Amino acid sequence: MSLLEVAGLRIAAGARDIVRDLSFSVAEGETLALVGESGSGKSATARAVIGLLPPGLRHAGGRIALAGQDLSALPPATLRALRGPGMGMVFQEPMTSLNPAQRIGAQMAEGLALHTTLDAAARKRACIAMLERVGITDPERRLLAYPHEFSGGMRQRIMLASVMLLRPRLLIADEPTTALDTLTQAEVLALMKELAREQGSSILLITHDLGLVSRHADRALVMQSGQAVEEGPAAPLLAAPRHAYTRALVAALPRRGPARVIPPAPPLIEARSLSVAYPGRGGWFRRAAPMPAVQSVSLSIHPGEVVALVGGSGSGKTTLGRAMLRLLPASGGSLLFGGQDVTARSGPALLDFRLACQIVFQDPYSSLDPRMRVRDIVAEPLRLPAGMAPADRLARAEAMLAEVGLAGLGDRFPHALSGGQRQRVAIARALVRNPAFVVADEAVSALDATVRQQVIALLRDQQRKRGFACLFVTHDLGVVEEIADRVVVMQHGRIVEEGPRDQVLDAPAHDYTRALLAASVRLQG
Amino acid sequence: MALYVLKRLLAAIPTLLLVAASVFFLMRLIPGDPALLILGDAATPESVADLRAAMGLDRSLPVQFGLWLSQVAAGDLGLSITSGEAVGPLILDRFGVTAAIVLAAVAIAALVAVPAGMLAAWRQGSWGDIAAVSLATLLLSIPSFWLGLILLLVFGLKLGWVPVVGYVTFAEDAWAALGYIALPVATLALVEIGVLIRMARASTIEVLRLDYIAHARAKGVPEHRVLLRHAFPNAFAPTLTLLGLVLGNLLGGIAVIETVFTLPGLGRLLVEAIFARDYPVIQGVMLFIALVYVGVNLVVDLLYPVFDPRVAAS
Amino acid sequence: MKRLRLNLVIGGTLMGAVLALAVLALAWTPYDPVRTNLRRRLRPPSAEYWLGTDEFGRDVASRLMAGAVTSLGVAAATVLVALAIGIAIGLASGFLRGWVDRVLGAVNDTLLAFPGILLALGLLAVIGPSRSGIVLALGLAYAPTVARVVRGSVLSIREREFVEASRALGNSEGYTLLRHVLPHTAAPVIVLATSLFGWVILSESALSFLGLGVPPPAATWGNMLASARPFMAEAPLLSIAPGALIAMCLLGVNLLGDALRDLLDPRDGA
Amino acid sequence: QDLLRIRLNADIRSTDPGVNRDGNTDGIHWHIVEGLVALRDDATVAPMLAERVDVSPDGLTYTFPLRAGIRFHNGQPLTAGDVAFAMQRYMRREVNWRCRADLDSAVTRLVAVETPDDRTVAMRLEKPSALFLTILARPDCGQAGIWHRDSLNADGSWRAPIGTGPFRLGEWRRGQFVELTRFADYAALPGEPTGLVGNKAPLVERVRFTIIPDEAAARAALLAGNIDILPDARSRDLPELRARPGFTVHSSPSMDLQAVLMQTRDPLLQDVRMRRAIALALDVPELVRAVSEGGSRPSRSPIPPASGFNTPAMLDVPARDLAQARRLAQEAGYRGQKLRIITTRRWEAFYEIAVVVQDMLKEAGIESELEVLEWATQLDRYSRGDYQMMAFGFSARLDPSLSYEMFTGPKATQPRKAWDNPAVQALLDQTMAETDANRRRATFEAMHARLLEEVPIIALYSSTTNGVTPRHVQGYRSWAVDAPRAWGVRISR
Ligand SMILES: Nc1ncnc2c1ncn2[C@@H]1O[C@H](COP(=O)(O)OP(=O)(O)OP(=O)(O)O)[C@@H](O)[C@H]1O
Ligand SMILES: Nc1ncnc2c1ncn2[C@@H]1O[C@H](COP(=O)(O)OP(=O)(O)OP(=O)(O)O)[C@@H](O)[C@H]1O
Ligand SMILES: [Mg+2]
Ligand SMILES: [Mg+2]
Ligand code: NI
Repeated sequence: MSLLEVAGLRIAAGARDIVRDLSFSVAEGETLALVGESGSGKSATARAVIGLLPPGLRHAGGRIALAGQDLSALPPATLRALRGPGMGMVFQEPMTSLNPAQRIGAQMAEGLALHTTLDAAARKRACIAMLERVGITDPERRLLAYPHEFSGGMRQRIMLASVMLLRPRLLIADEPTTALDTLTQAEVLALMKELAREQGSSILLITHDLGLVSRHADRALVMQSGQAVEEGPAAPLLAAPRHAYTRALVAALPRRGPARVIPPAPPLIEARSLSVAYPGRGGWFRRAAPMPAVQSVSLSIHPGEVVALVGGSGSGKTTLGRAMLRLLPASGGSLLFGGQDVTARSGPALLDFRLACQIVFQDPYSSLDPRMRVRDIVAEPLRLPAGMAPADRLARAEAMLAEVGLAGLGDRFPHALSGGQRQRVAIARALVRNPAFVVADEAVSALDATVRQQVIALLRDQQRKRGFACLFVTHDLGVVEEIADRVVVMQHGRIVEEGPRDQVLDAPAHDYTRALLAASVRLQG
Repeated sequence: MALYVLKRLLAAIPTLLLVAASVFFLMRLIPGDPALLILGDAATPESVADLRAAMGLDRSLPVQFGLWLSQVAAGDLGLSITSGEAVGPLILDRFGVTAAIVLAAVAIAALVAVPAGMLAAWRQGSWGDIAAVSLATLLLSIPSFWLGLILLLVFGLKLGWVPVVGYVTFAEDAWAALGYIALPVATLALVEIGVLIRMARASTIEVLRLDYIAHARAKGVPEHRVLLRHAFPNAFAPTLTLLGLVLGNLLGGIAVIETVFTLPGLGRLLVEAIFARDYPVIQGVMLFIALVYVGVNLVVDLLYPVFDPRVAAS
Repeated sequence: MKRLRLNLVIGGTLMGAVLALAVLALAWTPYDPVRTNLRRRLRPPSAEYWLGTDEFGRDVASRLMAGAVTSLGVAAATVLVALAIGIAIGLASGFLRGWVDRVLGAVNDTLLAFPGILLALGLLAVIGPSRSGIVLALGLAYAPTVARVVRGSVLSIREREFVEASRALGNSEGYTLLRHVLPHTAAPVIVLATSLFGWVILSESALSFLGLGVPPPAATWGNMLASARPFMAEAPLLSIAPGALIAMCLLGVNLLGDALRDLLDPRDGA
Repeated sequence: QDLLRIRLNADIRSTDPGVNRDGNTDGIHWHIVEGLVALRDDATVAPMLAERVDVSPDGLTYTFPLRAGIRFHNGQPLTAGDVAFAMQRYMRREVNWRCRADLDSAVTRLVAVETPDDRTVAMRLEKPSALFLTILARPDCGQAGIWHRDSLNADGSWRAPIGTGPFRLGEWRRGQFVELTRFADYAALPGEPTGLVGNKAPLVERVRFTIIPDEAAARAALLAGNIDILPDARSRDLPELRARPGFTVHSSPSMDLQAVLMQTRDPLLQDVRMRRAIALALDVPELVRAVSEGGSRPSRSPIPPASGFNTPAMLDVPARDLAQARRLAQEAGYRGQKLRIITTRRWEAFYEIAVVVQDMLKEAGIESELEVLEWATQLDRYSRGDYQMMAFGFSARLDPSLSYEMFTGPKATQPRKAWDNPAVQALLDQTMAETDANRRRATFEAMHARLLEEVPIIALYSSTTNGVTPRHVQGYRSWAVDAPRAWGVRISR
């Protein structure tokens, strides 16, 4: 008999249905993956199961049964008693899913106090054992710590620990690792699977990452616009997708492109022993020591070349990228552009450098001014150098928008665009002035698989067409395979390995690179 | 911790100096002469000059300022030029009254308004929510001198529950003291409830959207506990900051209420000193108020980590 | 969505009514609002004097109408002054940081540590009691609060990537500040401005109570309320009428402010 | 039963009589200390600590035999030495006694205080003065009150008053109340109480002056039974208080003066026709009726109707004449300029006068605007003569010469003076040296006529003091000075 039975589920937002006629089941001990693009209704479904739809969403029909018991018919108190030991949920954002004002010990013990008859000492023992189990060292002392004292990965593990402590029969995990870097992501997911196996829990895993599905799920359910389009055992479904949408998803997985030959030329931009440090937090009377983030890095990029910069979270990728655009001041070393030292340039001389370089940020939403129309955003770079008539600027912006496939959307505000469309706007803004060098800082990490594929394609095409050099910052090796000519690996603010793409990916020399490659999930089969 | 407090107090010195200087020179810019006020319509030029000399007002402004500053640095706020009392003890004496009223009122207001605001946020859009918001707006639009008189007429005169005028300290007769400060506290509390309800409601709405609230619910935590244990500390933290600002301001600024209820408080002292151009008192009170303001905000900053441990004090 | 429309409708209606009253008062009032008549003081409402007469025998209805013009005018002007000064200080100290922020911060703290109404009292005595004096004094008294709010929101906005994007384009700091940072302070500023509007009306009233408000005989709701206080027992309408108008106006302004904030936010506006 | 509670509208300034003082302060002091002479109800001077006053024929020596059996609050008997000691302190410049300058002026100069024997004090003047005794009796001079030398600290500074009055100082809690206690050994004069003399026997154990600044709160306190005497009810509240059963209103004309001042150096107002036009535009009886709720009598003379020097001619109020006012203004070259009238809200009467004046002027085609200032600022403008018109009030002057002196004088040295006319100044000096009442009266009539002609000020009325008591308070009477008297008052329930 299956543990969870969902039949004919309908979720409405006002008059609009966002989930329609959805039926699926999860068997005891099974892992079911819910996949689909952003906004297809995955989270809404998960929240409906646990009975915590956000305000504005309504469970409008259909049956949800846990172990044969119809949840929608239960009084609130009974339903509350089921939450925790019956079903637990791990949320996507490790940073906001723990209460910042409560010690983690209290937060973990809270569920035990509510659902078990253990006394305080026993609860504490259980918490310590669980923390140890998820790999938090010195658990006894850590019980008294607050969430902000842990890293993202640790928090996600603590979150998992607090849920698993109640031995839920069903574990719902809504994109539990998207906010984590590749290495941590693999660790947390493995841990989750392991705990579930030990306790015999079933998992409802929500993700947009087909790689994860292939590695961790028994069965998969593909959703599109609130409806199930395909369901079946994970491996065959991914190997031979039947539905067009599933096929598109699978096709969107990155593939290695052919290696290019870059004609030899003097470097376009060159960092020589570049160091960047953040000022330490000082008081009124004492200045703290600066915190080095990039240490003596030398890197040169040639015209038309795409260099991928990979590394774990906090390794200094973003810092290096910004320093190469002089958005951050260097604390040591020098920066050369076209053979000229631009390290200390300012005023009009710096403007020349600015005009030649551009950046595309990770978060397409926060990098676009939400109060400007798309057309104005794209036209804004053309203010400089002065001289172009406003009408010409708008015409040029429209042409650029058409080029990135956004013809006719110039009137919209960023919020009225999808994530992929927003990132296209950001790319259009970066390219409209024909820069010689572009830094793309995690430009596709926030996008779901299909959209990411489209944006990568766009970037690649534009790069081929315009021939700008590009520093592509990412933690996703799949993207590297697709687009990079050369790969640079960073760790702790230093470059630990560097070389042509195929060489670094196929025969990694450094341990760190090998670990990164092992953690990176690729579709199997 | 002690070091931190010391540092913060040292950091407040420029602000205090600025306050001292601006009060000193602003007051001298204002037309009006304390000697003239004491002598009234019968003043002659000679008697005014004599009195000004006796008050030390005949010296040049920078000299007066320097003298005053060195006096203050030695811990002496000088003597009132109208009553001859020492300003320091005078302020402390009056501050007791003001502090009793303000602290009681703000505490009551917070005890009523924060739960009300949180409940309103919890049931956002319900009739209860609308009622709470309207009540808050209504309370916000009544001037305190008006509300105070109404309360005085109703509870003091009509019902005779509390005395209309007078004051004794708690040390003398706690029960009677309660009767004397009941109405001013109620007036101030009602006004503050208006402000606090809106504040508490807004920050609770923000907090209730966050994942950890959903997480708590997903653990099966009952609603009252969600509100109390999970939403409250987080929603209260921003309210606390504003509470500090409000409190700092009130401690020096309830002159109107003190006048209506005939209480010998700091606000009335200041207003009366301004009207009498009693420079040493004005300067002393303003300096004191600034210090209280700095102190209250320091206390708030020290308390803040209790509600939001992310902000550690040092 | 539903809340937005309710705000807009109720707030708009209330403010519309108050504004209409003010506009009408510019053209016509039943009687001259400052004309005293000592033979008919403190009359109860009648067909002749709809809301009765005050302690100088002036027609209360006419004074309420004329008061709408003055009160709204003074409040609006004061809020504008406070916003202009506060936004300038807040933007400068939030965006430039460093020593500019320190110095402005100390000045701001100084002003904040002054009880607002007493600051106004002192300034008024220097500037002199005139409508513009009140506006300037109260404006200065409230500017630090605005500056604080603006600085807070600038500090968070300047960390957003689109500000950095603007720098990366080679835009000057000034342009970035005005084009990309300033508009985003609108939401908190609007909410604050609507609260300020109410505070100003009440502060003017408290100043009148202390004898320093808008110079008589011009009517403002605040000074009507202040001077009606002694007659609360004999002529309750004298206080209730301006009090009710103040409450109505504040409710309207606050609701409109909420609605405006929602409207200005492109994310919710769609 | 033994506690009498009286409203005080502001705290007192000190316990040092006549030195650091205001009207409230004087009102407390006169319960504690007494002078050689004091005022009667009608503002004439009567002996108090002195048995009688003997004036030498040349008018230069005043002899005061002291009454027998008078003791200070500390039990010591009163001696001539005590009087001389107190007077000498008053005359020291650094003490800043309010009336030192008055006793050291061209008109009145005290040259010696002598004690021929233990029971007699003699004071000598440089030349005869009509004002000497009045100055000694003036409440604002602390009645030149006599206190025991233990009232001073060792270093000569003031400690606390040890007087001979019916009450001794109890507790003064600043900002809250001043409490007095009965002086059991008080040697009361026989007869009825009048002014600050007569039978001043204390009939209650304690008197507490409770400080209540807010008028509305004070009224509420009276009605709620929290105070027993409201000595200064606002005229606005009178109709309602009179109608209330169980309360008695005690009205008494006071000797202050409410007036409109005009700056005779102002380009527009220097033309006497303009000033006359303004005076003619005012309907003074109507104005006074409105402002005082019918409690005061209109009078265009600075000498209060309550004064013995007031004559029927002075009580005559010229009628309003709008046509004439318009014509005069026209002739004076008035072309619709806006006059500025300074006033304050500190004293409600000033404010109301200004509002009504503005309105009445408008009916005569004279435009004006109000400049409502805070009191300290108005006083500053007054003392610098920096005004066009001003609603103003002079505190009580108990001698008719002083009633004129308060606004007459050379602007060059005393800018506050409104009337700068050497001829009038000469008349005024004459009244001060003259001791014959009838001759003084005649001079005042002449001055009154000139005042109406030149109108540097428009005298309007002297206000009325309205005390209110509930039924259980007996024996309370208001009088010409605002502040209340607690002797002779008893509580019986
Ligand atoms: N509170 C809400 N009110 C109205 N509509 C909502 C609400 N929350 C989500 N929606 C809408 O419901 C749809 C499904 O949202 P849901 O969060 O379930 O998507 P998802 O599949 O989890 O996407 P993602 O991968 O981006 O998390 C979306 O179109 C979304 O805009
Ligand atoms: N504004 C800042 N102030 C102080 N330290 C900073 C700041 N920004 C980043 N750092 C620190 O500098 C180091 C490098 O950060 P950086 O953002 O360059 O890493 P990253 O490789 O881009 O990481 P991620 O993959 O998480 O984006 C980290 O230790 C980080 O904590
Ligand atoms: Mg989701
Ligand atoms: Mg980064
Ligand atoms: Ni990813």
